[in-house]
Amino acid sequence: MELDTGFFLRWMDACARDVDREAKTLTELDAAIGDADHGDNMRRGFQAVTVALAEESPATPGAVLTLAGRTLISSVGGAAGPLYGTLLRRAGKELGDAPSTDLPGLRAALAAGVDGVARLGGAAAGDKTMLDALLPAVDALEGGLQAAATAARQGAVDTLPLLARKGRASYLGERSVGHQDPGAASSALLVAALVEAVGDE
Amino acid sequence: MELDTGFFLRWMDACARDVDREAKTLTELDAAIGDADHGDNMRRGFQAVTVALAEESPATPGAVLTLAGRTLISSVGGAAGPLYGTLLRRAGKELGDAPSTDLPGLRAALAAGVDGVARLGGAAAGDKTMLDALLPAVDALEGGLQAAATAARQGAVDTLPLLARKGRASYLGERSVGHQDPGAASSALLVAALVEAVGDE
Amino acid sequence: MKQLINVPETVVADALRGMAAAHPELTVDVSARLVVRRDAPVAGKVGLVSGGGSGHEPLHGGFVGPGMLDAACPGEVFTSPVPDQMVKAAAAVDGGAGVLFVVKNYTGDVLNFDMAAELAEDEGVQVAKVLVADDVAVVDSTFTAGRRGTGGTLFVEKIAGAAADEGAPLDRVAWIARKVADSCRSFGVALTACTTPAKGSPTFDLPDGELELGIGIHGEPGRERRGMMTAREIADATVDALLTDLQPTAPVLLLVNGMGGTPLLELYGFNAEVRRALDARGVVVARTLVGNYVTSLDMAGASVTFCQADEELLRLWDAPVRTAALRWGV
Amino acid sequence: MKQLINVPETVVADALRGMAAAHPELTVDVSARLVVRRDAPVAGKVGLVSGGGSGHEPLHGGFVGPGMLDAACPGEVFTSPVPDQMVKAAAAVDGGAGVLFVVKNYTGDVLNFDMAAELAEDEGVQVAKVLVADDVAVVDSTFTAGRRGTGGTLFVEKIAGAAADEGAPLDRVAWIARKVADSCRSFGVALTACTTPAKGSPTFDLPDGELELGIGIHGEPGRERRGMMTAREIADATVDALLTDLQPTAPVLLLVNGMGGTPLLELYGFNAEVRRALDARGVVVARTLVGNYVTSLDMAGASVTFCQADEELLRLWDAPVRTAALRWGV
Ligand SMILES: Nc1ncnc2c1ncn2[C@@H]1O[C@H](COP(=O)(O)OP(=O)(O)O)[C@@H](O)[C@H]1O
Ligand SMILES: Nc1ncnc2c1ncn2[C@@H]1O[C@H](COP(=O)(O)OP(=O)(O)O)[C@@H](O)[C@H]1O
Ligand SMILES: [Mg+2]
Ligand SMILES: [Mg+2]
Ligand SMILES: [Mg+2]
Ligand SMILES: [Mg+2]
Repeated sequence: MELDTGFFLRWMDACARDVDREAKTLTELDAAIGDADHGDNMRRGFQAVTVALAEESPATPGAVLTLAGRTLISSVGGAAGPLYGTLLRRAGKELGDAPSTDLPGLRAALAAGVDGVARLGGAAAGDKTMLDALLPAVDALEGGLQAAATAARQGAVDTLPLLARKGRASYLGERSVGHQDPGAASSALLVAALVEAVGDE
Repeated sequence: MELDTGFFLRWMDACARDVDREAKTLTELDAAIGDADHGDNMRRGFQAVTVALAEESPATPGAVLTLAGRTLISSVGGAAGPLYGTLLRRAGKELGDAPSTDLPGLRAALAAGVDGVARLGGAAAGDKTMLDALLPAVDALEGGLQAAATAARQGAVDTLPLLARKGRASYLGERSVGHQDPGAASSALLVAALVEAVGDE
Repeated sequence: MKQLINVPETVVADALRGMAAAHPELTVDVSARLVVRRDAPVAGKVGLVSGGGSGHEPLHGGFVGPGMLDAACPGEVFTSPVPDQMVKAAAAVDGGAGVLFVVKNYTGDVLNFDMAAELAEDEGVQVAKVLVADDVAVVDSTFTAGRRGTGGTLFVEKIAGAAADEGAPLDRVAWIARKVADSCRSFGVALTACTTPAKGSPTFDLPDGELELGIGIHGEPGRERRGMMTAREIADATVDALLTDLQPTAPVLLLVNGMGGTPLLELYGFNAEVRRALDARGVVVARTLVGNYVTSLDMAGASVTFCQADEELLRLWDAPVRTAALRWGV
Repeated sequence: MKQLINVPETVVADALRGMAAAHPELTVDVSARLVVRRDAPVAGKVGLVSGGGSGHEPLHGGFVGPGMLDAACPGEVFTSPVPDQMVKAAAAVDGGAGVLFVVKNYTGDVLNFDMAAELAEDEGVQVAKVLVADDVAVVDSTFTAGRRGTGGTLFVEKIAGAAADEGAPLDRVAWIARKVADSCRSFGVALTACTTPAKGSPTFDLPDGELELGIGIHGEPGRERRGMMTAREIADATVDALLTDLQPTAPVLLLVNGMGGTPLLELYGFNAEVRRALDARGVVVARTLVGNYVTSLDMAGASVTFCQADEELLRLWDAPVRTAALRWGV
C-alpha cells in the first residue's frame, strides 16, 4: 500500500470535512465537561489547514503534515491547538522528505506524533484525553486503516466511564464520569478520515 | 355621623392592612406599565405610618392625617410618596385641630387633599393617574362612604382604556392602553378602607 | 431569576454596608441612606447632590468624590429617594457656596427633590436644580411626563463637578450643568428585562428573538418591539434616533453604556458599530467611555449617549476626577 | 439567550475594533489580535505580556497601560491565544530588559505560552514566566490539571506591573509576580451559566433554586451543586473555603469580583457579607476592589480573591496605574 502526497492531502481534506460536519457534536461534548469550544476550535484549525495546503502545495507527505501541524498551532489555541499541532508536526518530521510511505511508515510517524502529544501534555492512557483514542489507534494500525479507525472509535467511547485527570474536565472530579472526552472523539474522527482518504482516491 | 380621632386611626389601620394584602397586585399592575414597585412603596409607607401613629398618638383627626402624610413623604419616595403624602397632609390641615368632624367635613378635607395632588403632579382627570379614582370618590362622598368607595373602584377600573399622560406609564404611549393604573387602584383601596374604618368601630 | 442577596427588603442597606467597607474615602450613612465624600463640606465650593432609585449602579454613589458629586441619595430599588435624604445631604455638603441638585426627570425624582429644595432653603442652604431629560425615545413631551433622564446624567455630574471643583459659583455651576444637560441625547435598547429583588421575576416579558427599542432604566418596556437585530443594525437605529433629534455641530463625548447584564466584550463590539455609524454620518467623537455606568440591574442591552462638547466642556470633562467608578488625573 | 453581536465568528475582532475606537492610548492590532500600550517598548523596562481566552473582560486588554501590562493577547472566546500572538507581543514590548509572561494555569494557556516562550527566545527576547493558579475549588492538584488561574491574575498583573514600572530587573519582577501568585487564593460561585456566542445557549444547565459552588471562569460547571443560598451563606462558604486553604498572616487585598451578569448593587451587598465573614475570622482587609474584573461573559455570580500583602506588595498595589479598567494615581 503506497501512501503518497495525494493520500495525505486527501486525509487532511477529509479531516476538514468531517470536523466541520461534527463540530456541533464536539462542542456539545465539551460543554458537558469543558468549556464548549472544542468543535469550533477544530473547525477553525482545519479550515486554516485547508487554506495553507492550497497556498503552499507541499510536495511530500512529510511536508503536508508538518505544514498542517504548524498551521494548527498558529490558528487553534486552547489545549487542542498545541497538542494536535504537535501530533502532525512530529509525524511529518518522522516522515522526512520521502515522496511516499507505506502502512508501517505511517504507523511509525503517528507513533512519533502521539509520543509528542504524551510528552507535551503529560497525560497517560486512561486520563480521559485524546490519547485514549490515539494510542489504541496506533496499535491497531498494524491491521490496517479500518482497524485503526475502529480502535480509535472504541477508545473514544471507552472514555465515557473514566475520571478525567488532565485538561479542563479534571476540574470536575467525579462529575466528569459518564461523559465522552471531546478530544478523544475528535481524534477518532481524524483516524477515521484515513479510511476516507483511501476511498476518495 | 361623627368621625372622631378613633375613626381616622382605624382608617389608617385599614389602609395599612389592605395595602399589605394587595401589595403584590399593585406591583403587578405597575410592572405592566411602570417599574414594578408601587405595592412595595405603599406597603413601606403605611407600615411607617402605623409605627408613627403608635409612637406619637396624635390627638385630633387633623393631627392623624398630617402625621400620616408627613410619614408617607419621608418613607415612600417615588411619585406616590409626595402625592399621597400631600393628599393626607393637606386633608389634615383642612381639618384643623377640631376633635372630630362629619361627612361634609371629611369631604371638604379630601377635596383639599385631592386638589393638592392635582397641583403638585399637574395631572387632570383622564390622564390615567390616581386622580381618576380620587376625583369621582370625592364627588360621590356626598352619598356616603360606601358610595365613595364604589365610585373610586369604578374610577380605577375606568383607567383601563385610557392613554397615560402623566407618570412613568406615559413613556409607553399607546402601549399604556388596556392596563389599569396602579395608583388609581391603590387610591380605590384607600377609599374603600374608609368603609372598613366605620365597620371596625 | 436568582439573585445574590439576603432578602429583598435589605438590598439597599446591604449594598451601602458593602460600599462603606470598600471605600474608606466615603462616608456612608446606612440608616439615613447617604453616600458623602469624607472631606465634605469643602469650604467655599458648591456642593453637588444627586440621587435616585437604586439599581442603576454605579450611578450615583459610584460618582461621589473630588471632581464629581459631593453626595448621593440612594432610594429603594427603582424608587426615588425621599426629601429627608436630600435635605440631610445638602446640609452635609454645603460649604457656604450653595448646593446643586442634579435631578433625573421622573415624576418621583422631581417631586421629591422639589420638596427637599424647599425644606433645605428653609434651613438656610442656597439650592439650585438641574433637570436631566436626555432620552429621545420619549417623543412627545406634551403628552408625557417628559423625557427621562438616563446616560446624560453622567456627563452632567462629571462636568458640573469639575466646574464646582474649579471654584465656580452656584449660578455658574448650574448654568454649565444645564448646558451639558441640553447637549446630551440618549437612546437605549433592551435584549432582556431586568429582575427587581422585590418582584423576583423579569419586570416584563421579552421572548427570545425579540428586543425592545427605546427603553428606560427602570425595567419599563420600551416604545417599540422588534425582531432580534445585529449589533450593526441596533447601532444604526440608535444613532439615527439620536441624530434625528440633534445633529451635533461640535465633537461629542460618547458613552456606550451597558444596562448591567451585557458582557464588556459585547459592549466593545457595539462601540465599534456605533463609531462606524457616527463616522458615516459625519459626527466626530472626541472621547469615548465604554462600560456599565447607568444600569438597570441585570438587564441585557445597551444605551448610547452623546454630549456635544465645546472646548470648555471638553476641558472640564478631562479635569481630574476621583470616584469609585470614574477616575482619572488623580 | 440573546446577544448584542453581529455574528459569533467576529465577536473578538469586533470587540478589538471597539477597543481601538475607545482607547487612543492603546495600539490595537485587530488581525494579529494584540492590545499594546501605545508607547511600547519602554526602553529599559521589563515588558509584561499576558493573554488568554476572550470572555473575561476587562481581563486582560483592560489592564494594558502604564503600571500594569504592556500587551495582552486575546484568544477566541474561552480559548487560549496562539503562540504567534505572544511572540509578536514579546517583540513589541521588549525594551531590552526582557519580558514576563503572566500565564493562567490552564492546559491550553500553559502549552501555548510555553511554545511562544521558546520561539521568542529563539528571536533573542529574554522571557520569564509566572503561573497563576489561585482557585482553591480545584482541590487535589495531583489528579487534575492543577488549580485554575482566576481573580489572582489581577493582583499579579498590577503588582508585577508596578515593580516593572519602578525599574526592577526581569528576575526581580518575576520573583515578585510569583510571590503575589503564591499569596492569592480565589473561590467562585455561579447563579447561572454563561452563554458563549458560538453555542448561543447556556453552557450548562442550572435550574432556578440551585447554584454551583467552586466554578471557574470558562463556563464550566463547578465542583458542587447546592440549593439556593443567601448572600450571607455564600459569603461564609466562600470565606471558609479560602481560609481552609490559607489563613493569612498579613492584611489582605480583597477582590469581590462579579462574573459579568450580577448587578453592582448585589456585588456591594455581597462585599458587606464577605467583610463580615472575614472580620469574624480575624482577617484584616487593607484594600478592597468591588466590580466586574475577571468575568465569564454574562454569568451571574461572584468570586472572592484575597492576596496576602506585606508592606512591599501593598506599596506596589497602591502605585499609580493607568489602564482602561484600573486607574489611580495618574
Ligand atoms: N494534557 C493533555 N494531554 C492530552 N490531551 C489533552 C490534555 N489536556 C486536554 N487534552 C485534550 O484536549 C481536549 C480539549 O480541547 P479544547 O476544548 O479544544 O481545548 P480547551 O480545553 O483549552 O478548551 C480534551 O477533550 C482532551 O482530549
Ligand atoms: N403627575 C401625577 N399626578 C398624579 N398621579 C401620578 C402622577 N404621576 C404618577 N402618578 C401616580 O403614581 C403612580 C405610580 O406610583 P409609584 O409606582 O409608587 O411611583 P413611581 O412611578 O415613581 O415608581 C401611578 O400609577 C399614578 O397613579
Ligand atoms: Mg474546550
Ligand atoms: Mg412605580
Ligand atoms: Mg418607582
Ligand atoms: Mg477552550
